[in-house]
Amino acid sequence: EEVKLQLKWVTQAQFAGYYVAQEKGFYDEEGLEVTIMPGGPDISPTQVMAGGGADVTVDWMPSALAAREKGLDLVNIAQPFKSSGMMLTCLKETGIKGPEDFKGKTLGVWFGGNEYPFLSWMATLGIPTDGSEGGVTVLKQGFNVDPLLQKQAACISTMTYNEYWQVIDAGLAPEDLVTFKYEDEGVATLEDGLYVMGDKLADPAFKAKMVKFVRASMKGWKYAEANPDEAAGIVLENDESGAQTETHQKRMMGEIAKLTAGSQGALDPADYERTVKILLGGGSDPVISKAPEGAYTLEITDEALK
Amino acid sequence: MRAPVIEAKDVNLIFETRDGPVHALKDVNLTVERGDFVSFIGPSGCGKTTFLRCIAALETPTGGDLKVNSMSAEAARKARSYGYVFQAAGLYPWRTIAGNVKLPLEIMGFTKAEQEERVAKVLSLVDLEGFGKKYPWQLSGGMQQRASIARALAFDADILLMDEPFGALDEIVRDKLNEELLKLWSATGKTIGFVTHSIPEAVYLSTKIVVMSPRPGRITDVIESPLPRGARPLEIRDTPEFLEIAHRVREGLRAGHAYDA
Amino acid sequence: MRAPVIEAKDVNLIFETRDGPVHALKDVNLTVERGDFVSFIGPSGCGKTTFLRCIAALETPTGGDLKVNSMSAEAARKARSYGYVFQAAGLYPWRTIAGNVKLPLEIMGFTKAEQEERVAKVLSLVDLEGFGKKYPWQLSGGMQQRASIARALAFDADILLMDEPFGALDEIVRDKLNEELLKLWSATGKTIGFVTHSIPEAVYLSTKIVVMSPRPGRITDVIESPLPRGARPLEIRDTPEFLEIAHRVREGLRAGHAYDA
Amino acid sequence: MKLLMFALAFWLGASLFNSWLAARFSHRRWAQLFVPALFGVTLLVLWEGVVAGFAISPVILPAPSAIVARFAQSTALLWGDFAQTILKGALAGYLLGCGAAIVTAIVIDRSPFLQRGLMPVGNFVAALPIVGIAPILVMWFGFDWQSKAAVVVLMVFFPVLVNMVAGLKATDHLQRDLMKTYSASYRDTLFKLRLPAAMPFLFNGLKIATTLALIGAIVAEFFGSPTRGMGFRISTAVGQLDMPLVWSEIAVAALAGSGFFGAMALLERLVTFWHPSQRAR
Amino acid sequence: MRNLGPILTVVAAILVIWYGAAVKMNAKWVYDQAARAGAEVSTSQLLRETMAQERPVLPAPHQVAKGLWQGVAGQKITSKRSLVFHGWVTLSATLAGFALGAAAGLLLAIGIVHSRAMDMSVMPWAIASQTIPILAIAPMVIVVLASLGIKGLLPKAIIAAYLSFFPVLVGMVKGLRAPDAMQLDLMRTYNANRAETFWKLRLPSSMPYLFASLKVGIAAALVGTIVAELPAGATQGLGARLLSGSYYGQTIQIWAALFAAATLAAGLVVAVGAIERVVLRKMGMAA
Ligand SMILES: Nc1ncnc2c1ncn2[C@@H]1O[C@H](COP(=O)(O)OP(=O)(O)OP(=O)(O)O)[C@@H](O)[C@H]1O
Ligand SMILES: Nc1ncnc2c1ncn2[C@@H]1O[C@H](COP(=O)(O)OP(=O)(O)OP(=O)(O)O)[C@@H](O)[C@H]1O
Ligand SMILES: Cc1ncc(C[n+]2csc(CCO)c2C)c(N)n1
Ligand SMILES: [Mg+2]
Ligand SMILES: [Mg+2]
Repeated sequence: EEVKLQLKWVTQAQFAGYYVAQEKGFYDEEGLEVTIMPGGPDISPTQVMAGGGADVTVDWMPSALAAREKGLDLVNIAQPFKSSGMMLTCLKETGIKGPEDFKGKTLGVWFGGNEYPFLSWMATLGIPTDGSEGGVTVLKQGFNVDPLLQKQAACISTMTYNEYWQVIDAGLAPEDLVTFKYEDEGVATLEDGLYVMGDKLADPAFKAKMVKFVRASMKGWKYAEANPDEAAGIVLENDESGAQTETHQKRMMGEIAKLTAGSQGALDPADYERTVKILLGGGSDPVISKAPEGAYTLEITDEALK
Repeated sequence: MRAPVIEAKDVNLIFETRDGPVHALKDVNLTVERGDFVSFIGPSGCGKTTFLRCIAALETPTGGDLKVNSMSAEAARKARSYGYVFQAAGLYPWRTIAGNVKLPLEIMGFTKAEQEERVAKVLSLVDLEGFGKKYPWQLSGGMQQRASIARALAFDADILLMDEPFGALDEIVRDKLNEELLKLWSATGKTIGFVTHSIPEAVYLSTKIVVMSPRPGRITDVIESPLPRGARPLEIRDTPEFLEIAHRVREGLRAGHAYDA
Repeated sequence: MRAPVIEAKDVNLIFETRDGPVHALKDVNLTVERGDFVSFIGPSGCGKTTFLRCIAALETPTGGDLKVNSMSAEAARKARSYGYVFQAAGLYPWRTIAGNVKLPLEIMGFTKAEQEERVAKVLSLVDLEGFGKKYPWQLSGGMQQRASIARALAFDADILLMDEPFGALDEIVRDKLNEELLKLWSATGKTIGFVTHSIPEAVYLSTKIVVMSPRPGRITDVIESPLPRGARPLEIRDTPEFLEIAHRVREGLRAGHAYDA
Repeated sequence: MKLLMFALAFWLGASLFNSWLAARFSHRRWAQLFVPALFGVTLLVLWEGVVAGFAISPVILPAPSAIVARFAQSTALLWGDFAQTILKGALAGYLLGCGAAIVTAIVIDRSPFLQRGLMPVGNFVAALPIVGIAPILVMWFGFDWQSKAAVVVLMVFFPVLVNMVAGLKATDHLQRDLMKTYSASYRDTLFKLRLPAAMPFLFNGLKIATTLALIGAIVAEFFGSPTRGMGFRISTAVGQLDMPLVWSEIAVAALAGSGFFGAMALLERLVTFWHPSQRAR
Repeated sequence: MRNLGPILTVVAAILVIWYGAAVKMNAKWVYDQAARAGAEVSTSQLLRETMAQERPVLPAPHQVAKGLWQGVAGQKITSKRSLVFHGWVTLSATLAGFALGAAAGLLLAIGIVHSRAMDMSVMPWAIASQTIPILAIAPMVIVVLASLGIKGLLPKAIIAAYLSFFPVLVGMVKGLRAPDAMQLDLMRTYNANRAETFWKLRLPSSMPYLFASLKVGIAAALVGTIVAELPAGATQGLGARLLSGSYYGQTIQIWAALFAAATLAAGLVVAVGAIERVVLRKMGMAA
């Protein structure tokens, strides 16, 4: 049986579980032939799903729910990531100590579906992001951490497992930086979950296939958590661009393991409710306008993790 | 009486331009019979080229009636009734001289062997044997002109239309080619339409000289030459008849210039 | 004795081309005195244009010595000693006819008023009054040629170099411009170098006829005309002296053609 | 399905009508506008028909009607993006890049040595893909329109330079010899002969550069931008699956590009009225 | 190779300017670091450190050269870290796209030259099509094509074709119309049909235009491929290499990939030029 998996980003340890499941033969054991398609900054996983280009995708919940409001019937079937790795990393020299210091500063934000957590956070803080008085200047941050190094922005978005370490590798010391984790600020939204099209779930065969897929993937994740160095090696093996480095991937795997640690794969409805609440609380311009229905199902994980 | 090859009745041609219409040909009447050698002479812009192009169906008269070989000019063109020598040589630069001469033969579906034979024949006729493999730019202007004449002669069209074919040549070469052309004409009985600026040339070659005048372009005089048909020695140019015709042509031309700028 | 304006001693010019060197001018010796009207005649490719270009310092001889107004040709060019009429009209298409005639005047720093005055004068000299505002492509070939003559006459250069200026014109216009040119020449005492393919034209105009021959390009004859300087009626062309000179030129030309292709 | 059939029928009918018009009225001004317009409408109808006929998801390819509706509804937003990307980024870069190219061409024109050295190297530099250069320039010139203008400068510089250099050489022998007979100065030759003669070539380059400027400015925004601009909007709207907005922006780009191109073509007509290619027809 | 001298001179000048710029642009970081460490920077230290940074704002030429060398010669060419490998991936899509685009441009040009209706309706839209930022919608195109089951080399080739058809179209319309009125009239006097006129007149006289536009077209195809490689899952090809360099701020890798791409483009243009010379010589047009 074939399964096409669309990743949210390029091949890296963020997706180690799937690569491990692939290389360790967990998918084979389930009788699945999985094709893993790396993503990139210009790939919108939701669009790929809409185009029927993949069976299942890794996406962040804010973006999935926003797409759902646009009429794309995306349904969460599993949630390997328990906690959020997103944070805002600021230069200490800019004088930022707490969120109240953001006003008047320039902040780098990822767009393309990843801006929602930030916008919600700013809305809860009551800071305008549209360039009006007393607000922050938002930059559409590119792929890398240069804006911080070049001091074009006071803060930039980083992931605990990736960009933060690029800043460190660039030569800045942790003491030079101030970080704000979304998790700590109480605005954490669910990241890397597995999503499929709702209409397909009506098909029992597809459902059965997804059960096998989730089961094998979670086995991969748990193996990766237990053997981070080997997992990083597998990721490197699968990186066709040849751009990844071993140190970086090993470290990333270590950080990723912290995020997946709390999850056996099943979505915790409480986390879901929290995410929805945060997204709804987006002030005048909320990410989603009403609480979605049927945006997740526990049937797959219930079956898979029996 | 021989059958008329070209029969123009009240031919008119008006070019619509941005600055208004240009009356290039006005009420042109002319009958050319089989085997005639007709020269067209007249000041710059009087419509010589335009009229020749009408005969060749490269231009369509806006009024009047023009028959070539008793059909419409267009039908005559489709029947490939004529060969045309343009004012400039117009050789295709990517073909050798032989290739250029061969072009109409290819299009008209001659066999390979026949193509070779005819090319050799006409190239020697215009004194270009040995230059077949050269490209146009490797020849002087006069030689290019001769190659373009060879190209028009290669397929045996009934009618030969030539627009100032000898313009770029010096007197000596010109005399020689005039003689050759006369020889060819009397040997084949072709009908020839010939545009020139040179009075002696017109008189020397023609059985009929058409004097034209500009603004609007029209025929002011048609002179039937009393000179013998067939071979004419170059010395004929010193005979009184010759000088008399030349005088008449000159007078006609001068009249055309009367209100010229 | 008048001072020599052009003095060529053993002038040689060899073009290096891919197919080997071309000996365009070989051992050319010529002295032209102030007020002379010198015609150059010879078959295609004999070096007429090349020699005229050497005088104008548009080409540099590879050997020999060439003085113009007792200086090097280059210095004479820098001193703006001559006006040049090219074989083709070469008008700038982005300028009107008046603008084209004005071009040398602007470059040589004439005042605006003087520019206008001279443009009007020379345009009427070549019968183009009223066409000043037209663009080159709106004129017939002959009119363009006349505009380019006007351009060379606009500034009063000592020496006038003309390369087949009347090639595109018909006999009548040509006769008229020949007369005008003679008038201008005798009125101003300019020195004129004139290339032509027409024997009568050369004889009618010149005080000195230079007959050239190709491969290698060289002077084969220099004929001093016994015809009167100054105004010559057109009828002079029927006098025995005229015909005799014409005959001599023709013979010279024919010799040049002996080994021609 | 019915709509698709209708679209196909419309397409067929319009094509026939267009051929008929083109054959009969090709020299009329109204026909020169009407024929391409009808062709464009045909494309849109066909598009609408295909989208409806094959029930293509609007998040993949929206129907033209949906795009028009979104366009009408967000004109203020589109105008702001247009101002940011086209008026600031593209235009500034275009003027700077083309100006620099023209000046450079004139300067190196005097030195064959520089020309022989610079042109191949310039050719090489021009081949650097902008997707690689844009992030670098954003890093150097910041997030706002200045970095976009810099990308545009790099993109338009070489095509204009090449054309201008070719144009300055485009005088024929005779025209140059004429200037020599006047012993004209370098300045005179430049202003009275070579610049006018170069204009048809220059405009060739300037016209190509219009579309390059647009593309450069938009794409550069993908690599970092303030929260406005056409490139920014396209990339974020894709993430939000707001395809009608994406296509509205694309429509703005196409309109602006065609307008820009048309304006240069018009200017070309005015400046090089004397060139044979402008006199034909 | 009389151009060698001038080229080397210009390159040398560029290198000098480049080194200067590298020092200047990378200095800020050196000073910042020193300030953070509370140290002073001497000039020699500055020079040394600005040219040996791991993530310089502007890498020094020798760093780029080293990156290139490692990418080209430092690996097995089958390795994922080999620029030859990525270059090959890009090259194959470029050639496929170029073939598609050139054919499309050529066919459209032939249609336009022979049909007034096509001339009037297609040309304005062909121009408009190029004002659409294909680079911006390439990701969508990839997705749409993927949903139609078109994957692998073809989507990249299609985007490359989209960028390369236009120069070919414009050049060939000009080229096929290059024959002057007299040359066309000559064909009419022979009553030659359209096909004969095309093969014996229009096509030969369009050759110089054809090759000029093919050169532009093949360079455009390369750009198209690289653009298409960014969203194609960022896996293989010089475009992916550029992008992955960007993610990790590996300036040297970006520059090395950039230069590899430019070299590839230059090579392709030279190759077209070589074909041009052969063809034109065969046709006797190499004056
Ligand atoms: N395509 C055209 N459009 C507009 N006017 C034209 C066109 N062709 C010719 N004319 C005009 O028609 C008139 C006759 O031109 P034509 O070429 O027949 O003259 P010609 O007698 O051959 O002159 P020449 O001796 O200079 O060759 C001229 O006034 C010319 O300007
Ligand atoms: N730039 C050049 N390079 C090589 N050969 C040349 C060049 N210019 C002229 N020639 C050759 O020099 C010779 C003389 O040419 P020139 O133009 O002076 O002849 P001409 O007497 O003016 O002929 P025409 O009557 O055809 O104008 C010819 O054989 C020509 O091919
Ligand atoms: C242009 C762009 N930049 C960052 C992200 C955000 N993002 C989503 S997953 C992930 C992996 C961590 O490295 C990151 C950074 C994005 N989607 N697009
Ligand atoms: Mg004519
Ligand atoms: Mg000459």
